[in-house]
Amino acid sequence: MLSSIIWTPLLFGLIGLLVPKRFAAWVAVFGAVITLGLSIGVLAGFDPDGGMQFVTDVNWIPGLGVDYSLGIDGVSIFLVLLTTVAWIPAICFSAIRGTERPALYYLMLLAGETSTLGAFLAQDLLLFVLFFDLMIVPFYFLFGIWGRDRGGEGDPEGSPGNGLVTVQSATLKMIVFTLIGSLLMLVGAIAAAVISADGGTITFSIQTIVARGLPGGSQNWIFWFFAAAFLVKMPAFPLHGWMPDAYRAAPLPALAVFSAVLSKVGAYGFLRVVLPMMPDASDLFQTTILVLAVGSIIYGSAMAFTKTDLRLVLGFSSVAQLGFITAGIFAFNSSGAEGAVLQMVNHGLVVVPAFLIVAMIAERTGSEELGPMGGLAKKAPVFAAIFLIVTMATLAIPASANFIGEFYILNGLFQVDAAWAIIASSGVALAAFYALRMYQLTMHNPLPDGADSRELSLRDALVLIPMVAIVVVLAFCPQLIVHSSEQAVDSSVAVVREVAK
Amino acid sequence: MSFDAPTMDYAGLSPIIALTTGLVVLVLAAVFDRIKRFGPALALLAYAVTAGCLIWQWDADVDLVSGALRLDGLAVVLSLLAVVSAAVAVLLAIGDPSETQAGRSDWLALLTGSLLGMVILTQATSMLTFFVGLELLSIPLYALCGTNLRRRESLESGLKYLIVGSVGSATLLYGLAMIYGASGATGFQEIADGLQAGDGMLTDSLTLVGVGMVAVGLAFKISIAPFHQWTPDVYQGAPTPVTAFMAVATKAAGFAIFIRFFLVALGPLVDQWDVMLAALAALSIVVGNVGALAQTSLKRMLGYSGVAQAGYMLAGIVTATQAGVDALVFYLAAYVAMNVAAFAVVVIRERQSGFSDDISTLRGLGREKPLLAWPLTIAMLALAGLPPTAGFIGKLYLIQALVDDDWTWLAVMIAIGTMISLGYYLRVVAALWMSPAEGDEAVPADGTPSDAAAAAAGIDTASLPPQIAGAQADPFADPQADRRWYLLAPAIIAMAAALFFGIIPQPLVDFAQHAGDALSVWIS
Amino acid sequence: MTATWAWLVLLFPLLGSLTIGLTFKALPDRTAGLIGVAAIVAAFVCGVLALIGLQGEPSESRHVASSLWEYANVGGLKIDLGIYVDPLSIFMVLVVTGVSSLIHIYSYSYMKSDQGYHRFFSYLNFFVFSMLVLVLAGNFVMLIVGWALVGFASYALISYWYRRNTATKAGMKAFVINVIGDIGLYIAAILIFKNLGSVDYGTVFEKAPEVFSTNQWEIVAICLCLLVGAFAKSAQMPFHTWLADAMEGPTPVSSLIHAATMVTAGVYLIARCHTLFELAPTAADVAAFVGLATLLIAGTIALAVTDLKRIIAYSTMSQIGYMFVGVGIGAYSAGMFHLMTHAFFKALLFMAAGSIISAMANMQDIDKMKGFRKAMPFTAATLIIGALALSGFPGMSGWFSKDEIIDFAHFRRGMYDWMWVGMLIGALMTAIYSFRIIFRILPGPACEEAQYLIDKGHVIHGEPKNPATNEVEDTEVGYPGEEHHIAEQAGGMKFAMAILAFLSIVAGVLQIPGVDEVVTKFLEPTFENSVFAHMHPSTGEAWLGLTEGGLISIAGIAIAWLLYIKRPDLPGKFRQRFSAIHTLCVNKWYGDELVDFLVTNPVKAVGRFCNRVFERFAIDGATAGVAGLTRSAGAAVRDIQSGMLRGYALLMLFGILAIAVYFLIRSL
Amino acid sequence: MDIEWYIVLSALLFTVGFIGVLVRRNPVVVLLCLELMLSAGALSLLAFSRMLGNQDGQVFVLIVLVVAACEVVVGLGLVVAMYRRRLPLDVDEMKELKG
Repeated sequence: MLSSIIWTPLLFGLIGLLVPKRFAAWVAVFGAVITLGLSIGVLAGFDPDGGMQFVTDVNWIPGLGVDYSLGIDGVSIFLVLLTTVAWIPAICFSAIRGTERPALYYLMLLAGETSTLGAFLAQDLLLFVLFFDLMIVPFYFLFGIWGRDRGGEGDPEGSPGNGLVTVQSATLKMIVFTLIGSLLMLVGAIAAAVISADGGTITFSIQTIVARGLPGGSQNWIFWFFAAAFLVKMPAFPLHGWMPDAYRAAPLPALAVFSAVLSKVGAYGFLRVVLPMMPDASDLFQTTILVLAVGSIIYGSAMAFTKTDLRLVLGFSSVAQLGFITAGIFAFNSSGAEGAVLQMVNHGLVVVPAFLIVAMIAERTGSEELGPMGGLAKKAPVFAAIFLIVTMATLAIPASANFIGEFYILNGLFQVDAAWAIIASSGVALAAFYALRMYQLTMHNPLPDGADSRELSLRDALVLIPMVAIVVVLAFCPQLIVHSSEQAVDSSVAVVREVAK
Repeated sequence: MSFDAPTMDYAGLSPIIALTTGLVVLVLAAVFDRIKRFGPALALLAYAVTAGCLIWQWDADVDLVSGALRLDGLAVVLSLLAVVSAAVAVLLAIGDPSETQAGRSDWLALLTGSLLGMVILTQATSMLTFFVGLELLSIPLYALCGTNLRRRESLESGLKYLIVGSVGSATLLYGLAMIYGASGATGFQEIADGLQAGDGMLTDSLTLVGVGMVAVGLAFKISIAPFHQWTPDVYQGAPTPVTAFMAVATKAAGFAIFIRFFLVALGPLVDQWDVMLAALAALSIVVGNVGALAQTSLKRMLGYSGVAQAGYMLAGIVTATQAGVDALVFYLAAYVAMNVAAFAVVVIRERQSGFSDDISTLRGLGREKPLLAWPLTIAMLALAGLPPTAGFIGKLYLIQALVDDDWTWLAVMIAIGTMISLGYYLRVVAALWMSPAEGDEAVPADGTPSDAAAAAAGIDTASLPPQIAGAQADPFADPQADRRWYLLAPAIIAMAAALFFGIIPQPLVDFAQHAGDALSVWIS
Repeated sequence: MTATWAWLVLLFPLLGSLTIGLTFKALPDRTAGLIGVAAIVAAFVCGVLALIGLQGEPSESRHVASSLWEYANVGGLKIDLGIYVDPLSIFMVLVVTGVSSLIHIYSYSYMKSDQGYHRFFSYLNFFVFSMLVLVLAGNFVMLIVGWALVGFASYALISYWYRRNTATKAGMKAFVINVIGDIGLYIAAILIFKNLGSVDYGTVFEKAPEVFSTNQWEIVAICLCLLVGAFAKSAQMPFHTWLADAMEGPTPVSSLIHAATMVTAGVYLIARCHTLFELAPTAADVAAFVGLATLLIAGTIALAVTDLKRIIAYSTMSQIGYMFVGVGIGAYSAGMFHLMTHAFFKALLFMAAGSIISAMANMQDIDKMKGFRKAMPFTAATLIIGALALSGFPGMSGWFSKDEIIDFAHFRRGMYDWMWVGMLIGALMTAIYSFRIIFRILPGPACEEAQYLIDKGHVIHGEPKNPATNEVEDTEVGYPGEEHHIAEQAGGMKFAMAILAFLSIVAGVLQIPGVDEVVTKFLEPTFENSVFAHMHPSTGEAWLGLTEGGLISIAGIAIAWLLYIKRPDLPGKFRQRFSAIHTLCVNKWYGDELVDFLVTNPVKAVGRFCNRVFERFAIDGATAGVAGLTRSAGAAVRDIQSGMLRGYALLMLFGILAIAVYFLIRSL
Repeated sequence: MDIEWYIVLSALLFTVGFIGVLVRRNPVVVLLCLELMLSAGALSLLAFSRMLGNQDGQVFVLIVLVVAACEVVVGLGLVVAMYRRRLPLDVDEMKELKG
C-alpha cells in the first residue's frame, strides 16, 4: 500500500515519457490524483492509536543490513497527505500553462514526489537518508533546466541579494549546501547503526536503533551530523545561504512544492530520527537549537520585510516559519511538537498557493519585484480575496489553523522558558508586517502603468481554490490533524523528556 | 634425470592461456591484411573466452605455478572488471585515429598485452609475478598512450607516462628488494611468515622503508596523491579509448595487487601502514577534488576525479577488513560502469566535434541528443555519489566499512570530498542541460549576456581549443558517431548498470563479497 | 435555549458576510445591502431573545457555556469552539448588534455610490461576526480569535479604499499594532494555562482566586499581558497612534468600529476578567492610570487638530480612557454603561460628520466648514445632540455615564482622588472640543460647499482628492460624488441618526442613581463575586457628582462659546502665546514619531542590517569564502601541475621522502 | 664485506638515477637514469640474495633486466616518434598538458 503511494508518481512520470508530448501533462495530473487517492485510502484505514501502521519490510541490501522498510504513523501521515495534495496544484498549474520538454519536466516533478514520499515513509534509517538525498536530484534538474537567470532588474530599495543570479550557480549552491548536510548525515546514520549494534548484526531499522540506544558520547557528534542536514534543508538561519539564489532562479510551480514540502522533511527528520535516537544529545543541545530556531524566526522575518523580491519574501518567511516549527519540536513537550506538526502541514498548504499566486502576479505585471507593482485587486476581486486568505493564513491570524499551530508552539516553548516564547512571539508581529506588506504592495495602492489587473482564469481558480478551501476547512477543525498525530508525536518527544528528567 | 616440474593446473590457468592465445593471434593477424579488419572481433572473442574461463573458474581457490599465482575470488572478480573495460575500449576504439594510425591489430595487441598483465597482476602472489604483471600492464600502456601519432599531446602523454611510471616501477622494485631482504622470501605468504618469524623485523627500518617504497610504487599506478601528477596529463593526452581503459582497468588491477600485497604479505604490519595509507587517501581526496574544480577538459577533469576516487577506494584498504575490501571492490565495479558511460560519451562527442573534449562542447546536448546526455548525466551523478546510482551505494558501503573499523574521520573526509566534487561533476550536468547549445549562444533566450553564464560555469569561451576550427578537415571526424551502436551501446549499458545497481545493489554486493571472501583467511 | 440563540447571533452575520461576498457578481447592490442589514437585525433579534432566555434563569445561574466541537486539544491545553453567555456578554451583544444595525442602515444609503458596495457590506457583516465572537467567546483562545478577527476586519475596512496609499498605510499600522496586542493576549492565555491548567472562562475565573494570592507576580504578569491586548485594541497609550489614521476608512466604519464597538473591546476584556484584575490590583491601577493619561492627552489633541474625523477619533480615545479608568478602579457597570452611551453618541457624531464631509466633497478640515446650520438642519441637530451627550450636559446620557465613573474614583479616595481631578479636567476639555466642532461648523455664513447645497439641493462635485494629503486621486476609490447621499436627503441615514439621537438623549434613564440603575442590576450576576460589587457611592454622593459634572460641562460649553463665537480671535492668540503646547498637541504629542523612533525605526534598521550587512557579509561572505578557499586550493593544485615532468618527479621525491621519514621515525 | 656497503651503493645508484631524472632534460638521458634506478633495485636484490643464500633474488634480477630493456625500447620508440614529428627533444618542452 505504502509502496504504491511512493512509486505511483514515478510510474506515471515514466508513462509520460512514452505518450505524445501534449498528453504528458495530463498523465502527470492523473498520476498525482491517483497518488492522492491512495494516500486518502491510507488515511481512511489509519488508526490514530495504532502506532506504526501499513508496515512493509523487505530485505533490500542484506549485505549491508539495509531494508526496504516503510511504515506510517501519526507524525508522517499528514505530511504524506500534504505532499500528495501539494503536488496536484503545482502540476495542474504547469499543465495549464505548458512547459518546454513536458515529458521530462513532469518526470522530474513526479520523481520529486516519489522521493519526498519515500523520505516520509521510510522506517529504515538508510532508506530515509537515501530518499532524503534523492529528493534534491529532480529538483536540481527542475530548477536548472526550467529555471531562469535573474538579473538585478527593478531594485528600488537597492537591496543586495537582488543582483545577478545564474541558474547554474544557484542550483550548484543549493545542491552543495544540501549535500553538505546529507552526506554528513549518511556518515552519522551509518555510525548510529554501527555503534548501536555494538558488534552485533548491523541493522538500520530506526525502531531497532532507538531500542538499542546510543551511548551518550557518540550521540553528541551524530546529533550534529543529522542536525546539519536538517537545518540546511529547512533552511534555518544561518545555514540558509543557498536559499535566496535558488528561490530566485527556480520555476515557480516546482518552487511551490519545494518550499511547501521539502523543507518539512528536515523538521520531520528531527522528530522521526534525532529526538528518539539521540535523546541525550537533543537534551544537551536544546538551547543551541532553540537559539538557531529563534534566530531563524527573527532573522527570517527581518529579511522578509526588507526584501522586495516576492519569492524572497516568501522564502524568508519560510525560514521564519521553519524556525517556529523547529522551536516547537525542541520544546520537548507534546504541545510544542504537536504544534510543530500542525504548523508543518499548515505552512505547506499555504505556501503552495502563495507561490502560484506569485506566478500569476508576475504574469500580470511582468515582474516579481514589490516596488513597481500594486493595485491588482482592481479588476480581480476573487484573486485578491484568495490572496488575502493566503496572506492571513501566512501571518497565522487567529482562527486559522496556523494560529493554533503557533499557539501550541509558543505554549510548548513557554514550558521550557518564558523568554523563548516571548522572543519567538515577536516573530508573529513581524509576520503580520511582512505578509501584509506583500499583500498590499501587490493588490492594493494605485495600479502602475503596464500592469494588467485581470481576474483569475477559471482553470487557475480551480487550481487555487481547493488549496484555499483546505486551509479554510482546517481553520475550523485543526483537531482533525491534532487528534490523529498526538499519540505518535508525543511518543517521539517523550523519549527526550524521560532523559531530561 | 628426473625433473620436478611444477604441477600445471590448466583449468586455473585457462584465463591466462586464453588471453595469451588471443594476444598471439592478434600479433600474427597484423601480418595478414585480410584478417586485420576483423581485429576487433578477434579481440572481443578472446576477451569473451577469457571472461568465460573466469566465470567457469568462479569458485576456484587454487595456487598456480608453485604459488606464483593464485586464482581466487579476488582475482576472478577484478580480472572480470579489467576484461570488461578492455572490451569496452576495443569497441570505443573502432574508428579512432589512434587505432588506425597504430595499425589496428598492433593496437589491439598492445591492449591485450596490457590486459594480460592485469590478469596476471590480479592473481600474483609472488614478488616476481607482481613485478612482471605490473610491467606487462604498464609498458604496452605507455605505447598505447602515444599511438595517436599526429597529436603532439598523445606523444607527450606517452613519454610522460613512461618516465613517471618508470620512476614508480623503480621505486617499487627498490621497495620489493628491501622487503625481500627483510623477509628473505618472494612469495606473499612467505614474506608474511618471514617478517613475523624474524626478530624485530616488523618494526625494522629496512622493512618499513621497503613498505613505504612499495606503497609509493603502487600509488603511482592507481594515481594516489602526491604521486598522481601524471594522471590528468596522461588522461587528457592519451587517445580517449586508452584513457577509458586506463582509468578503469589499471585501477582494478592496481587495487587487486594493492589488496593482496598489503593484506597478505604485509598483513602483519597493518598497524604500521594503515595511518600512512589513510593519510594518502585523505590527501588524494582533497587534491583530486579541488584539482578537478576548474578544469575545462572533460578528460582532464575525469583524471582528477580518478585521483579522488582512488582516494575513496584506498580507504577500503585502510580498514584492512573484509568489509573494506568488499566495499572497495563494489566501488570499483560501480566505478567501471560510471566511467565507461562517461568515456563512451566523450568519445562520441570528440568525433562529432573535431576532437575536443572541452566541457563547452557538451552544451545543449540534453535538448538535442538526450541519448548522449543521459549516460553522461547518470555517470556524473554516480561519480558524485547521488542516489539512485551505484555510486551512492558504493560510498555508503565504504563509509560503513570505515565507520565500522573506527575510521570515522576518513568517512567524513569522503563526505567532504564528495561535496567538493559536486562543483565539477554538476558543471558537466549543467552544461548538458542548463546551457543553450553553442549555436544559440548569439541569441540568449532570456536577454542576459551569456558571457555571465559562461563565466559562472568557468568556461572561457574565448579560449576554446583551436581543434574546433579545423573540425571540417579532420579525416577521423564522424558526425554520425552518435548513431554507431558500438559507441552508444557501452554508454547505455553502463548507464543502465549504474542505475540498476543503485536500485538493486545486492547482486553487485554479492559480486564484491566474492572477492572479499577470498581473503577471509588473512583478514577478519 | 439561550445558547442556541447566542449561536444564532453569531451565525447570521457570518452567513450575511459569506452570502454577500460570494454573490458579488450575481446580486444587485441594493439586495446585498438589504441582506447585510437583515443579517444584523436578525442577530439583534436573536440577541434580544437570548437576553430574554437568560433573564428567565435565576440570578445565580445566569451564565451558559456551550461548545460546538473540540477545536484542538494537545497536552492538556484543550480548546473548545465554545461560547459563554452571561449578562455581560449579552449586554455587549446587544450594544454591538444594536448599533451595528443602525450603522448598516445608515451605510445602506451612505455607501450607495461606492463601487465596492458588496465588498463593503461583506466586510461590515464580517466585522460584526468577529466582534460577536469576541464578546461571546467561551475561552481565552476564542477570545483571541475574535480579537484578531476584528483586527482583520478593521484592517480590511480601513484599507477599504485600497487604491489610496494613505488608506493602505493606515490599515497596515492598525493591523500591526493590533497584532502586537494579540501577542499580549497569546502570552496571557499561555500563562493562564500554565498556572490554571485551562483557558475556559468558567474554570479560570473559578480557580484563579484559589491559585493566586493578591498581587502574586504571575497574576500581575497575566493581567499586564491582557492589558497590552486591551490597550492596543482600544487605542490607549502607547498603542494609540493607529486610531487617528484609521479615519482613512469610510465614515460608517469609523462610526461602527473605531468609535462604537471594536475599540471598546479592551474595556470589555477588563470587565470580563475582573476576577483576575482584582487579584492584581497593581495591574488594575495600571489600566486606570493609562486610561487617565490617554484621556487627558487625547483631550488636548482633540482641542488642537482641525480634521473633523480626527477630532472625534481623539475624543473616542479620550472617552475610552474614561472607561478604562472605570473598569480599572472597579466601577464595572459604570464603565460598561459609559461604553453603551458612548456607542450611541459617538456613532451619532460620526454619522453627522460623515454627512457633513460628503457635503464638503470629502473635505474634512473644520477650518473650511461654516454655516451648515442652514444647509443641513437635521444633521446640525443631531450633531448638537451628540456633542451635548459627549460633553455630559445635564440630562443627556453621557452625563449619567461619565459622571458615574468620575464619582466612583472620588468615592475610592486615596490616590484615586487624583484621578478624579484628572477626569474632571478631562470632562472640561471634552465639553470644549465638542462645542468647538459645533461652533466652528454650524453657525455663521455658509461656506462655498454649504451654499452650493442650499442652492442646488445636491452635493458639490469637487475634484477627487485625498483628504489627508490633498493629492488628486482616481475616482474609483469610492469617492463621494454628486449622487452621494447626505443625511438630509437619505431616509436610511436619517432614520439611523434619529434613533441614535434619541438614544443619546434618553439612555441615561437606565441608570438614574437611586432610581432604577438598570445596568448595574442587569450586570450584577457577572460581577457578583467582585469585591466592588456592593461598593458604590450613596445616592446623595452620586447626585452630588452629577451636579459637579453638569456644571463643568456647562462651563466647558461656555468657554467654547467664548472662544469660538464671542471672541474668535482668542484661539489664535492662545496659539501664539502657547505655541509650544499647541505644536505639541497638533502633532499629537509626537506619538507617531516616538513609536517610529523607539520601535519602527529600530526594527527597520535591524531589517536593513540583516539584509545589507549580515546577509551580504556573513552569509554570502562565508559561502563565498569557503567556495573561494576551495577554488584557490584548486588553483594551487593546478599550479603545481605545471606540465613540467621534472616538477612531477620532484613532488614524487618529496612524497617518497615524507613516507620514508615517517617510517624511519616509526621504526625508531 | 658487509651487506651494508651493497645497500649503500644501491641507494647511491638509486639517488643518482633519481637526481638524473630531476636535472636532465634530454629524454634519452632521462631513460638512462631510469635504467640506473632499476639497476639499483637489481643490485640490492642480488646482494640480499647472496646474503640470504636463496636464488629467488637472482631470478628476479633476470626479469628486471628484461623489463628494463622493454621499457627503454618503448621509451626510445616514443622519442623517435617525437623526433619524426620534429618536436623538441626536451622534457621541459613537454608541457602542452598541464593545469
